[in-house]
Amino acid sequence: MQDFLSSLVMVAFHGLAYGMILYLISVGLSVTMGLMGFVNLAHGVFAMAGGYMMLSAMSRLDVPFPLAIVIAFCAVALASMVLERFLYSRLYSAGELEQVLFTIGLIFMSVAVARLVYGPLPQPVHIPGYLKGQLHFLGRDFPTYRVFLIVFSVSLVALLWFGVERTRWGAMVRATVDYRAMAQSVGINTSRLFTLTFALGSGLAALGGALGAEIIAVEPTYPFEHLVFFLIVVAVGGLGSLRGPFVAALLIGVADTACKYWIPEFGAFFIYIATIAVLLLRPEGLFGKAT
Amino acid sequence: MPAALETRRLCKSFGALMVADQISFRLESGARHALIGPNGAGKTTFVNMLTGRFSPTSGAILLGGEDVTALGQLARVKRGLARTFQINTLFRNVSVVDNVAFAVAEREGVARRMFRPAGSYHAVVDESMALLDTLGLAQDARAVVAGLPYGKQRLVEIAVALGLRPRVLLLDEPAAGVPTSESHRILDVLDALPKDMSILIIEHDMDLVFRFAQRITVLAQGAVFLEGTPAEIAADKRVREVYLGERHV
Amino acid sequence: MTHAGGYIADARIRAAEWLPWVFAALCYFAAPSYLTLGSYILTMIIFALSLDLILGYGGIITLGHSAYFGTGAYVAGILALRLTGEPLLGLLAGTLGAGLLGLFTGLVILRTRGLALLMLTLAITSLCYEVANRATRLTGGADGLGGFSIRPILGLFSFDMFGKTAYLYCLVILFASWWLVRRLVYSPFGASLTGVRENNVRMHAIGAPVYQRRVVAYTISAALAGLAGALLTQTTQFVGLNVLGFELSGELIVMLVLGGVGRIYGAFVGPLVYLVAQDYLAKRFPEYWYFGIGAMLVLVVMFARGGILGIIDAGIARLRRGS
Amino acid sequence: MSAMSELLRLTGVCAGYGPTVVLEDIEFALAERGSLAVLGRNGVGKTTLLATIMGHTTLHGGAIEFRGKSLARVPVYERSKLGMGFVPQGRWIFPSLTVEENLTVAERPGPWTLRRVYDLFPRLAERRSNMGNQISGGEQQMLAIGRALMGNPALLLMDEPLEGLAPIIVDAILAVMQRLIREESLTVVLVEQSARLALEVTEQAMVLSRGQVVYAGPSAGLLADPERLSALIVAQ
Amino acid sequence: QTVKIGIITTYSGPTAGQGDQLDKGFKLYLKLNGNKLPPGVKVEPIFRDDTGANPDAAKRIAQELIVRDKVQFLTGVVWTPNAAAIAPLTAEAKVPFVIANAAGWNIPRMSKYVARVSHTLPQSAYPLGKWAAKKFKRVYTVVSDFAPGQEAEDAFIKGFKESGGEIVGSARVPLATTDFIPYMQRVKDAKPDAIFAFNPGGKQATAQMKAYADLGLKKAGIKYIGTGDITADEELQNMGDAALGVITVHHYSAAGDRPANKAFVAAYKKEYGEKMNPGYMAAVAWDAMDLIFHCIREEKGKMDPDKTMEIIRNYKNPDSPRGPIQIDPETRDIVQNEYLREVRKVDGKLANVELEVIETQYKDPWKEFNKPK
Ligand SMILES: Nc1ncnc2c1ncn2[C@@H]1O[C@H](COP(=O)(O)OP(=O)(O)OP(=O)(O)O)[C@@H](O)[C@H]1O
Ligand SMILES: Nc1ncnc2c1ncn2[C@@H]1O[C@H](COP(=O)(O)OP(=O)(O)OP(=O)(O)O)[C@@H](O)[C@H]1O
Ligand SMILES: [Mg+2]
Ligand SMILES: [Mg+2]
Repeated sequence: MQDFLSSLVMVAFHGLAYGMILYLISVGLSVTMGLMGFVNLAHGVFAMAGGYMMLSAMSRLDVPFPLAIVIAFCAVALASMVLERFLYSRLYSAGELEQVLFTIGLIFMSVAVARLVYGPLPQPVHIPGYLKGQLHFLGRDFPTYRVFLIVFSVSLVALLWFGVERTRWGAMVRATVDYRAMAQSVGINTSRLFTLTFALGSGLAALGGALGAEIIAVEPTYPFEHLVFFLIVVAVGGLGSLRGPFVAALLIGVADTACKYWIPEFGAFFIYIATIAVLLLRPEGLFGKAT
Repeated sequence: MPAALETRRLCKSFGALMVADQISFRLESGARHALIGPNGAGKTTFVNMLTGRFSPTSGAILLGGEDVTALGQLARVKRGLARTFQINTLFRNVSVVDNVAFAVAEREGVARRMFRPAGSYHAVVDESMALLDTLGLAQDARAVVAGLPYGKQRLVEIAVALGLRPRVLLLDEPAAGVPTSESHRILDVLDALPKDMSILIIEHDMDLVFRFAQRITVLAQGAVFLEGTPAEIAADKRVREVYLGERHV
Repeated sequence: MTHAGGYIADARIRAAEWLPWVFAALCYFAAPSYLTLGSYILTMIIFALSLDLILGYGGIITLGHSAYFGTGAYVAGILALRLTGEPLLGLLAGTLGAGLLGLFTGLVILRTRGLALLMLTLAITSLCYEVANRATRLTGGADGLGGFSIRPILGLFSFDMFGKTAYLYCLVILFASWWLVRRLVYSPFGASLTGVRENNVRMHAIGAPVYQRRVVAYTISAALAGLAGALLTQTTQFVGLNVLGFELSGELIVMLVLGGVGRIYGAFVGPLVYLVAQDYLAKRFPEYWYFGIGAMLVLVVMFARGGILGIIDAGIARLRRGS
Repeated sequence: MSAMSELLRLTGVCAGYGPTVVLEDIEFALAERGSLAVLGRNGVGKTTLLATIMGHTTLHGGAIEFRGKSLARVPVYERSKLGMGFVPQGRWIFPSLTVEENLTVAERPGPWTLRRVYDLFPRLAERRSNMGNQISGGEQQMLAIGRALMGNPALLLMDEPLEGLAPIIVDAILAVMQRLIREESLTVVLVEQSARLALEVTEQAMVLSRGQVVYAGPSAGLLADPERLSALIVAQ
Repeated sequence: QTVKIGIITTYSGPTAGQGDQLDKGFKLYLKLNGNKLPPGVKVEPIFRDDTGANPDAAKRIAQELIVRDKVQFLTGVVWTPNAAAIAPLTAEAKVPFVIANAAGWNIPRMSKYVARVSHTLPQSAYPLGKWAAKKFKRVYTVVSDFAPGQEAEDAFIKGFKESGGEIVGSARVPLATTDFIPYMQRVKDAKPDAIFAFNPGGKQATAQMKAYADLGLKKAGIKYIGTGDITADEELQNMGDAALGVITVHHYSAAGDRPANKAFVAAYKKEYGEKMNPGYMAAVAWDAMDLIFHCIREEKGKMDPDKTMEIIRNYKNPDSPRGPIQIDPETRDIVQNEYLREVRKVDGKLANVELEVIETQYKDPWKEFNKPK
């Protein structure tokens, strides 16, 4: 019983931590794809860029970890604004298939560029000493970095919720997606709004990529390899919601960890079966709006 | 003789909102019946329940005396029930004649055929063309719907429903968006329909309603408020209060 | 030159439609050392055609079509290994196997649409992948399935190392598939698929069994994908897990959209351009060929809607207007 | 009509969608507190005219001035901020926003507030948390008008705003409109299928045929001459 | 006289890092020894990308190399399924195929023209099992869930049990896993003496190592052992101090102090940068190329497939970076030393320090256990 309880605690904790990483990286996608309605399969590119930015800042410029995170966020957000202005913005009105083609093209290009610049191997991550090791409480050891991730993500979701879901900003983005011309007619500067929103989504991806680098290695094929997971989190969470992916990531993280822990034979199947089950019962996702 | 369409104590609620409140209604066969009422009274919802798009919370729907409450849209269409939509619901990127032909083909049961080219089903194509001709749309037959002016799209909306050769036709604001100067076209079309077709029309254009309908039902807040001949309705004070206002009809 | 069906469409085969076949025949003589690549392209064209049927005409976006391709491939492989290396039987079995899987999965997932459907297809492929990875006895797992040989076609034409037989075999099968898809697209069934894609609500209102139509289309498409998979197995005489991977589905979408969706010949042009470009670039720049492919995709999207055929259409339209 | 009070002026406007030209050589001026009815058969370009003033079409030639300022380079959202409100044909209610969000997203300070719009359309207040696509056709129309009012416009462009509304609501809206023109110096361009109704509530009228102006003058004149009116409208 | 060598490795996709190792080994050899040929003989390498475990692509490429480019050798190949798809072709076309990685034990049996210079997993996992039984009573195994993982698991358990050890649990980790925590937690809760691991190297290796450290398994006294893949030299520096003390068995370590290896490592660093360590695949690629060059020299550039195979079967190199190696004439598979290594710090950097030669001139044991009837 004691053993069971303590493994329960560990599963819950690790599941939470894993879910938070998923959330950090995917929440940006629920902004660009969920809110803005752009099928941005290249989301992982921004996450990868964030990871590389942070690692370069730390290893080449000797910047401390927190600053490197900020740099990663800002640099990627800025770069994504340029990309949005010149490329993405031309495709808002295009069909989703065109968006798919375009973003896959972007992935291909970025994979090659990343390989050229950083080589094919994953980059080593050196988190600062104070985030290494374990924290001891409840008679158990908890890896410090994962505790940090949990705290960070929870604050982020709170921030996003108050900053986006509760303000007119989210409504303005959704209005623009529904009827761009009408949104302009009520005074929304849609192109500026979209540029900024896109930058936010990409910046969040960068944040996720950078913070998650310790657990999800940064390497050139990153945007491809984890795409399925980002999509699952967003789809299960529900499009157009920022809390949805949070809950979905959390559920997936905990359930996946539990499954791997108790029935490892099904480790690989679980996430897909869960996705199928959720989407058959609630096609619009856990928090999505039924249409 | 059973009514062409009948509802018994039909109820529907969206959450706490009661949109249909014990509606018992008869559409006699061959009738020209209008359903009017304030915005949000539940007219469209009522039609949606009749066609099977929404399922009622309680109550029964009878089509030609047969209880169809549990049947899906498809089965009801097969039994001769067709509708038009308040807001155009067409195959926008397809030619006008195809819009109609899709319906004709479904009715004729050829739509699931896989081998001969669609164009070789001459009966379907000819019938669709003929139908468009009677609606004055022959010239636009090959045009893509999305490129037509709104008024013409409204006519296509009716044409698609007629392609099903319904016994009962439900028209949800067919004249909305059509200039008054041209709504007579729609009226002409409706007048020319076979006399044994039973028609229920929802409309806010009172000219059209009073010229067309033999009976009128007023719906308010989900419940039947009044039913009567056009004269009775026009004369009713309460109907003026909730719906007609001071306009002369 | 779009190929939209419907009741006023002219379903006769136009002169230009013979071009691909002439071209394919010419390739056989002109580029004998490229026949293996050629067979692969022909196979992928069949696969792309199967996707075009549901994506271009039925409006079903899927990231999981490799589930059916892979099923066809494995069924054909296992049949050859365990029972018989008779090729036509293998094709039939692969087609049926994939069609059955398509039917069952379609029945389950086609009640949904949009992103949910996309994710369901993705999850199904991933599941199939994991199952095949696990079922080592049957599939060889990650080591792949090999060690079988395919008998001569009709007992007459045996597969050779230069891929001549394989190429012609693929070409014949492609021709049959094309003919089938073309009939389907122009048939009333094809027209009703367009209706489902264009307006689901109206389709219900005219009494069309929408769900059933979608399932039928999906099943046919899955069967065709299985045919392509079985063909790949027979021409390479090996099956690897990657035939079930979602990467393959993604690549397939890219190829089809690149060529042009919902116009039959997009499924011809897309795989051809994509695979030839990949072959060329991968040879020149083994490490960085991705960049070239990516740039090609981005440019195509930037400069035209409707893929390569869309560009050609636009060009022809401009010429007409000019003259 | 003094230049001071002139709100909108179109001179030689040619416009359309992309390369296709729908409107040709449109000329008119509208004073503050003015009201203009735009009439014509289906497809003559009424919607295109309003969309052109709002900035949604391609302007091929001519000039549009708002309060004496050329709108040539002014983007749509700026026009809205300058005081133009738009009720589009087909309503364009944002389906993924609630009724209330549909209103607040357009909010700008001024006499019109959420309160006042709800007072005008009590039905909307009752449905405030329904999604934009979960309300009846007429309610959507009310919402479209309410949304335009929330921006507190000086010029209201209304494209068939009365379509699908119950007669009693139509009367109410027209009454409000006239009151606004009088009391809050609103200016209105009204496209309406029922010519009689439109002419009754406006000062000026314009009849379009195939993208060209075939009549411009006082509304009362046309109203009094139904023969001429139907000749103008039917003529194609 | 030009001898064409078709080199198939993985340049793109998630496993490009491994292909990169092969590529670097090949290119280094060609650069340093490319001219050591009989007069008038030249070598033309043709590099092609198979994009990962993608047997149909690999087979297509091999076919093209044979038919169009008319290569006299095929080599490279990271992935077992790719090699398995190519093997029958080499028999048909009579093209010697020198496998530089793909380790599925059965491959050389598929064609008489296949020889392998790399390794098989039982070759290191089986002796490790026997060794581990002397040190630990209870072991937990965690391997990646694909064929090589299963082979490693089988071989280790066989060796371990034969020598009296007890397996307390086995877990197979999906290949796509990035988070090893749940599996390692399970291990921790089972309180074994040691954990035997196999993963395909690269980021998987780092992730598992991190999980091992983060969960405090080391502190709990659970020893981490495995085949050399889990501390592959190219990835080792990413793992940090967590890796210290990990015991592995493998055929190559960059830290090996044979003169031939020192020269190899020095050349490698000179070519690719001070920070770069050759992994075992780079060393094998080097050897594969050496074998091919040996054949070319013997035949003076006039290549005859059967003669080439004859030479290959009798190939011996006493001085490979990994020590003495030879090809087993019977199975055409590699015979090499297996080293017991421990991760230690050398000059402030992590290194797989070789402790002892655990097996000398060792053949793949699995073929002994599975002799064809
Ligand atoms: N999906 C829904 N969820 C919740 N409420 C709904 C939904 N659809 C409609 N309603 C509400 O139900 C009521 C009835 O709507 P309905 O469309 O039937 O009205 P109507 O009589 O057709 O009005 P109109 O004349 O304006 O078209 C409306 O008040 C509307 O807000
Ligand atoms: N988006 C568009 N692209 C191209 N042509 C268009 C577009 N919208 C309308 N048209 C064409 O422009 C012309 C004018 O259309 P418009 O919608 O302005 O007419 P309208 O007078 O408002 O008609 P209605 O009474 O039906 O609303 C029509 O011929 C129409 O086909
Ligand atoms: Mg209604
Ligand atoms: Mg209009």
